[in-house]
Amino acid sequence: AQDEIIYGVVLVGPRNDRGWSQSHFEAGQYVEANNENATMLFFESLNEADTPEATLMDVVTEMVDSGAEVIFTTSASFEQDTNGVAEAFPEVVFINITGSNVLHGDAPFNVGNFNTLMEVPRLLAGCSAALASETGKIGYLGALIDPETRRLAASSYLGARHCWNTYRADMGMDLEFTVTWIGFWFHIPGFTLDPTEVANEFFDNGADVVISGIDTTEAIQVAGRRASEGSRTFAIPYGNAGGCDEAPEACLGVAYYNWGPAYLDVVNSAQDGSWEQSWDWLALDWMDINNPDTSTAGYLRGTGMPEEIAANLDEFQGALADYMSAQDMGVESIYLWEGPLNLQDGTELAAEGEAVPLLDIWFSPQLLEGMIGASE
Amino acid sequence: MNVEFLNTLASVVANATPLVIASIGETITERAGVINLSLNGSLIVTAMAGFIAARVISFGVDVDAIDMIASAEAGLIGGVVVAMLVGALVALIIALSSIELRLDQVTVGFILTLLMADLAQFLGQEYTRIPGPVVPKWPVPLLQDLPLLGPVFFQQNVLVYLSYVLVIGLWFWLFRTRPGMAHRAIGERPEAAYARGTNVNRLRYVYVVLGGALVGVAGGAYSLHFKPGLSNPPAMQGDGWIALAIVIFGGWHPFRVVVGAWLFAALRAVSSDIQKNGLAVLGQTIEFNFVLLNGLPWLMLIVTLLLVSSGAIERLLLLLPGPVQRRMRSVLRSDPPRAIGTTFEVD
Amino acid sequence: MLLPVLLSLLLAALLVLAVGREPQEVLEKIWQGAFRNTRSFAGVLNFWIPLTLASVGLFVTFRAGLWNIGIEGQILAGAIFASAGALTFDFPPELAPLQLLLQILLGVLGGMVWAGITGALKIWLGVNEIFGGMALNALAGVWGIYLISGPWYPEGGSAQQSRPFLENALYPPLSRDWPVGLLAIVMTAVAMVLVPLIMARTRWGLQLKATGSNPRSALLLGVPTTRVAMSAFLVCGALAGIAGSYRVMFTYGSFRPLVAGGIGFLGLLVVLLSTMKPLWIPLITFVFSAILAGSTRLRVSLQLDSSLAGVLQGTLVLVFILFQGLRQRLEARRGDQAGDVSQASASSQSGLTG
Amino acid sequence: MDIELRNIHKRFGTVHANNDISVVFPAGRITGILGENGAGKSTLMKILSGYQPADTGDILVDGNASRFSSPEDAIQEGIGMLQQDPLDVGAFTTLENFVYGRPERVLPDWQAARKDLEEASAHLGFDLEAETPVERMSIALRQQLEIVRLLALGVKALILDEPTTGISAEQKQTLFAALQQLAHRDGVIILLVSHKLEDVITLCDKVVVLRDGRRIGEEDMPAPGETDPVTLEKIKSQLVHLMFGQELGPHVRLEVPLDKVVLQLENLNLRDRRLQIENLNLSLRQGEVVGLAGLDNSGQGLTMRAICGLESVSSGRVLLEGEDMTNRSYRSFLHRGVVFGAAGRLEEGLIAGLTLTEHMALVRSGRAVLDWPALESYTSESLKHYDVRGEAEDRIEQLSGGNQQRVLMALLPANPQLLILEQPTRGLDVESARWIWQQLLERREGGTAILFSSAELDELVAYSDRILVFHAGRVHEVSDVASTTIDELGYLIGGEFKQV
Ligand SMILES: Nc1ncnc2c1ncn2[C@@H]1O[C@H](COP(=O)(O)OP(=O)(O)OP(=O)(O)O)[C@@H](O)[C@H]1O
Ligand SMILES: Nc1ncnc2c1ncn2[C@@H]1O[C@H](COP(=O)(O)OP(=O)(O)OP(=O)(O)O)[C@@H](O)[C@H]1O
Ligand SMILES: [Mg+2]
Ligand SMILES: [Mg+2]
Repeated sequence: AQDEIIYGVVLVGPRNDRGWSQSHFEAGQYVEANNENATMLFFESLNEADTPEATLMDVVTEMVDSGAEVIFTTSASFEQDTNGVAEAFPEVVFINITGSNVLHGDAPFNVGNFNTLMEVPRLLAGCSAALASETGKIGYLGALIDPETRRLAASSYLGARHCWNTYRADMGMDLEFTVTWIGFWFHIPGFTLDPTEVANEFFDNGADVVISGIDTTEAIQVAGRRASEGSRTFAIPYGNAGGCDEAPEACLGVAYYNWGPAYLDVVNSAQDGSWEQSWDWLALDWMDINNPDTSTAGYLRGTGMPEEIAANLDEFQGALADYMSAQDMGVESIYLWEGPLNLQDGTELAAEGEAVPLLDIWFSPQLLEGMIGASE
Repeated sequence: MNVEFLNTLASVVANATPLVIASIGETITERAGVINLSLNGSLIVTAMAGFIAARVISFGVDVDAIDMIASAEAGLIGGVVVAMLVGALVALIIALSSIELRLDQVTVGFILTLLMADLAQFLGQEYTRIPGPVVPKWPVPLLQDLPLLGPVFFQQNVLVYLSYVLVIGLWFWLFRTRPGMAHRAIGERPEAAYARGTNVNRLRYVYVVLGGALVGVAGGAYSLHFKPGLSNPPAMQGDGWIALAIVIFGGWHPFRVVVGAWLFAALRAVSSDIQKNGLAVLGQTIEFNFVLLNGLPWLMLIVTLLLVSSGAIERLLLLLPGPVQRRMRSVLRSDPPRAIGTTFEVD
Repeated sequence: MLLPVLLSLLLAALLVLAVGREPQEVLEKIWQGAFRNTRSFAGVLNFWIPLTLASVGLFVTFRAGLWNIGIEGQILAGAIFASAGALTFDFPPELAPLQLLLQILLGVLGGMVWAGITGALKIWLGVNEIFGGMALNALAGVWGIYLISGPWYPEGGSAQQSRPFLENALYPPLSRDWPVGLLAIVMTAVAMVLVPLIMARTRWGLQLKATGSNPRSALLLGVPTTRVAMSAFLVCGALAGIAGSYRVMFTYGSFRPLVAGGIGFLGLLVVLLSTMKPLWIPLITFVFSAILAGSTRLRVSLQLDSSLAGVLQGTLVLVFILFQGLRQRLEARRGDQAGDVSQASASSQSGLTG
Repeated sequence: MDIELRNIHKRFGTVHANNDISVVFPAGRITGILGENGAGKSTLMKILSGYQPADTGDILVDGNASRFSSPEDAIQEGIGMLQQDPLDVGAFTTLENFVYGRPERVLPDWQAARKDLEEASAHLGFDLEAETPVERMSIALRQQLEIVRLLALGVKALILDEPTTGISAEQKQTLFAALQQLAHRDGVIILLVSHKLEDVITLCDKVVVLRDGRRIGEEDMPAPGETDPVTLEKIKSQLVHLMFGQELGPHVRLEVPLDKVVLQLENLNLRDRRLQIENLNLSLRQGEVVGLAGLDNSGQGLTMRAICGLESVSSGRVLLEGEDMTNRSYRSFLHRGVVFGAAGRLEEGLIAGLTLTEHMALVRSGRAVLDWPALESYTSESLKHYDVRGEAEDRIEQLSGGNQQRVLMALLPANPQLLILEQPTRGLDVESARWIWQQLLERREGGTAILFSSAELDELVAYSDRILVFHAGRVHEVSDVASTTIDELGYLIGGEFKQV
């Protein structure tokens, strides 16, 4: 018999964007489903363009007014404002995803950050791309350039390179991994490149798999359309478990977030007053990476994935899990963020055999050597 | 010529298609002496209407449904028809307010631009980011095998072919047929048209609505193929303005209009290609900041309008030999229809 | 005058019912959201300030017969320039007012530069201001995104905004319970009173009107038409620049690429609605701001899409304009002035070629 | 066929434009319609040709009553009108204009049409070139095209509203010859609306005179070829009397001593889309009046505008009292008292939507802050002085054309250095034209130099000290106007410089 709790979720995009914002909205719903005393408030599309009249402060004020005790501000673009708001409402718990203020130590006591090891699903995404590709050309649809987007692109590349060299040696050619940045997290017509057209170009220029690194689903749309027209094209959407739905037959898989469990922890701990500030890089469930109750990110294989590659993907996933879970599952263990690794300009990131420290990954200064595309 | 390049050209032609259809529609409207400034909004709202119609027909009202209740063709046809009707409706508002109420066409058009965009987002929210029927590719028998031309122009879908037909058709209509003369006349000198027994305002209704309907087709073309589905912000945001500019750049002549549209599409392709490979000038490649590159099409828009306003295009006429001049005159003439934006009244 | 307002309110009500909500419940929420307490009221003012500044500026350009659609870009340019100041200067506290002034002036400059380019394109190069403006809006946006992803990229953060401005780079708030920039309110009030006065009483105002109505005649009557048209652009740009500076130097406290947020377009609607009667402008902008700011509460509690407000405003203006036309036609019918075939009356500065 | 009008009435608000007009137009006759401005000529003709319905009254064609609801109806009945500014489409070629409006199939038979066009124009001694775009053709040619077109549609009655304005003597001869041929050989009814007594007298068989909307008289004209000046003068004064109910004393030139040089053009070169003018030299003294003759678009307009900074000068110099003003802005000319008056009133010169006071404020107030009451009374004053029928707070477009012209005069500064006027009396009747010239000549006595263009040869001869004749950019100076006849001038306009 615990007392009621109201929590707010502030989304930067529409709740049905099939990507980033939707995954947070669903996390909110997950809490409601697993804690009968919890009720969600939410506010979608809080950005200067869609809602010029409202700031985070306005929205939070309204939410607190309606009784919210925990508020999730679900975009790095809320990172700064969250601090200010948190000072104004010290009695409320704020979680900013995916900020790092807490890490830097310049966040008020009632602010927490968390992020998840999306890098791992990305490795899997990259691997399946390499396994499925017949042309050896993979396109990566990048958002804007910052450390987060760089490390996600780099992870995809590492996965792809590994599986290409390990399982596709017979192709007898080098993998071509190209990154095109559109300029923002989603398509702002006229201000950014049009992801639809960028994806089309990848395919026009011989790529047969496009990995999406943006909040929205243009890549899978285009792949699906081309597939329906008879060409062999795949995409790997990003962010939301439902990412494949727009074109299942062309979907190799989706690297998605599953914030629900983390949200639930926060709400519960706030409810019983046990919440404490922290900066968490949330773990995945290595035994069952797609477990909705235990794994905070996952890689869901798409119906479009050719089954012949499944075996290789399993093997790679197993080896990865073996390393990450730090317990022996009787398979060789692989960790791809491991030397020898060079940055795009050739400077060494990690020497032979040594692993790249998490924080160096977090603050990736450049793309990696071997990737085609701008680093800034 | 390598296949990648042909693919890129084909994509340019494809990506330009909605622009072509929309600008042809606007050309029809403006040739009749009326400006439909609402293009940007019309495209967005018709894309919305077209997609929802197609989706509902093929999948039913349930937005989570994944299996079809009717054929994709049925949905597509229904979608395009609905898009046309909505486009025609918006245009009708402009025609009425201009012809009956003598309101400033630019004012009404602008209000509609904003209103339609918001309306589209409001009514379309449930249907954003869900799959719907997509206009399939349909290579033209025989023609598709032509060297070079085939892969670029004839391995596309019906919408693209429609754009070809529209361009050539409108040219023939305007410059070769008698009703086409009346069409031009009501935009150039309505009094003269009236004196020759043409019912100026009735024809203006017809052409404004027709033009609007084509804008609708363009909107549908976006959501049913070129930028499939609905998204927020709408993926064709801004293209309406470019289409309007293309009409001017095109000197209200279908041939120049289509060139303009292809030019813009090509430019977009180029600006993301430069991001990957840099710009090769005289051997050495210049790197560009990839964000700033996104400004290129807009610079281009200004430049093209400069070309027109400075009379540069028309000066080409003077360089040509006499007989060719006569042929090219209608193409290179950049004057807007004389009576554009004005109302016409008898007594 | 009243009829169209009522009609569009009716339409609005129907729309709300159509999405399964209670109109008067919606109205209540909006009212609470706007006027619940001083802070919510401040929220209204924070939107009213830039909207009014932009609208008053647009009143000037409309007077000169110009469709300054480029105002969005001008607001953004103002924001960019002001932010440049905010990110470079760091004056000691006693000189804080000076820094504030400098930044505002930079904002003004930015707006004027962007408006100036549109004006130059229009006046000397014959590029219609609607298209020049549209292009420059986008260019300003691209530039903004470039700045946050490059020069103004906040170290370690995410490339979606500049680093937050320091205290002394912001408009000082009136008080804790009144989070609104007093200085900005004063500037807005001055603008909304002074500009109409100047329009009505000075030769410049008259010359603007003349140029707007018929530039060729105006020139022959000794009006320096190019100078006048350009001045209209610059005045509007200046006001837009202040609006932009307020967005970044108070509302957000850092630079973001989309700060203009359609305020300029909304301003165009406001002026159309005011039918060029400047005294209405601050009232209309106030109502609009209240509805928008108030609807935040609406959305938290009732989950209505943000576009609803836009739909309502659009319908309001459209219906109003249509009614206007209808009234004029009916009056014309009554005072039956038969026209003449050989004179088709021009209803708009025809053509979009320049 | 023949046409009869019975008790035609037409009101525009309070104006009774046509008041119980009855008249017969018999076949094969050329009838002139005369009357002062606003007499109701155009209205009557528009009623007859279906552009406007009459309030009451009948139109009888060959005895049976017909009602026209559109020009098309009228043409069906065989009545067609040639407007003063021919109703053709500039962007079309001659042939397209000819074809458009014919009962053609969706795909016109261009070859046949071209044949018809060429035959018809040959038949009337016109030379129309099928492929030339109309916007490149002179008024005269466009008139010819319109006539050919109407006849091809089977018109048996042809109405011409002021057709002889702005065409050369030669073109006028061609036109008149064609009209006579049509009337006397083909039996077509010709109706000629004009302000030019000479034309009416030489061409018409009879003349109908309107005043204040009433038909107040009819005169038979002497047989063509009548040359005796005495009889001609007699008829003229009769007509004038009918038109204005009074005689107009003959205009006497008074010589004013020419003073120092005001304006000097040194081998000026001008160019626009159409034509270019080379090595134009001119020096204009205080109080001198120089007329610019020529068909429209022959260069007068370009020259006048270039002289005061409204068009750019490609080379050469414009000197104002010795100071080089080449390519300076119009306003800097204005500051030195050089004022340009354009032909179109509401297009160029006056501002629809502004009140008379606001107009006055624009030109008179040098102060930054306006003193409305003062301006108001000042305006009322000068409105009285120029007896403008209108109030200070009226908007300019509420005034009639004649009154708008007066307002323009009122706007001129008291004693400008140089007035450059484009067709200052266009469309005005003899009396109003006289009034305008009184105003101008008064200023001239104050030392103002005047440079004006006109399509009316008699006006040019009557008021100019010197005349510059423009033809396709070439300029020919006529220095002693006194001994130049209107016909000679007419030929010069046509480009036959040798004949003089
Ligand atoms: N159409 C006109 N006809 C006669 N006089 C005119 C006309 N237009 C202007 N003027 C006179 O010519 C002079 C120049 O006009 P204007 O008032 O614009 O110059 P200004 O007072 O010096 O203005 P500014 O200070 O902008 O230069 C004024 O004295 C004005 O009265
Ligand atoms: N469409 C109209 N609306 C109102 N009044 C009109 C209209 N047309 C003509 N009038 C008025 O009717 C009267 C006769 O005009 P009309 O044009 O027939 O005179 P007119 O003899 O042709 O004069 P002009 O010699 O200047 O051509 C004038 O007072 C004119 O102002
Ligand atoms: Mg002045
Ligand atoms: Mg007349």
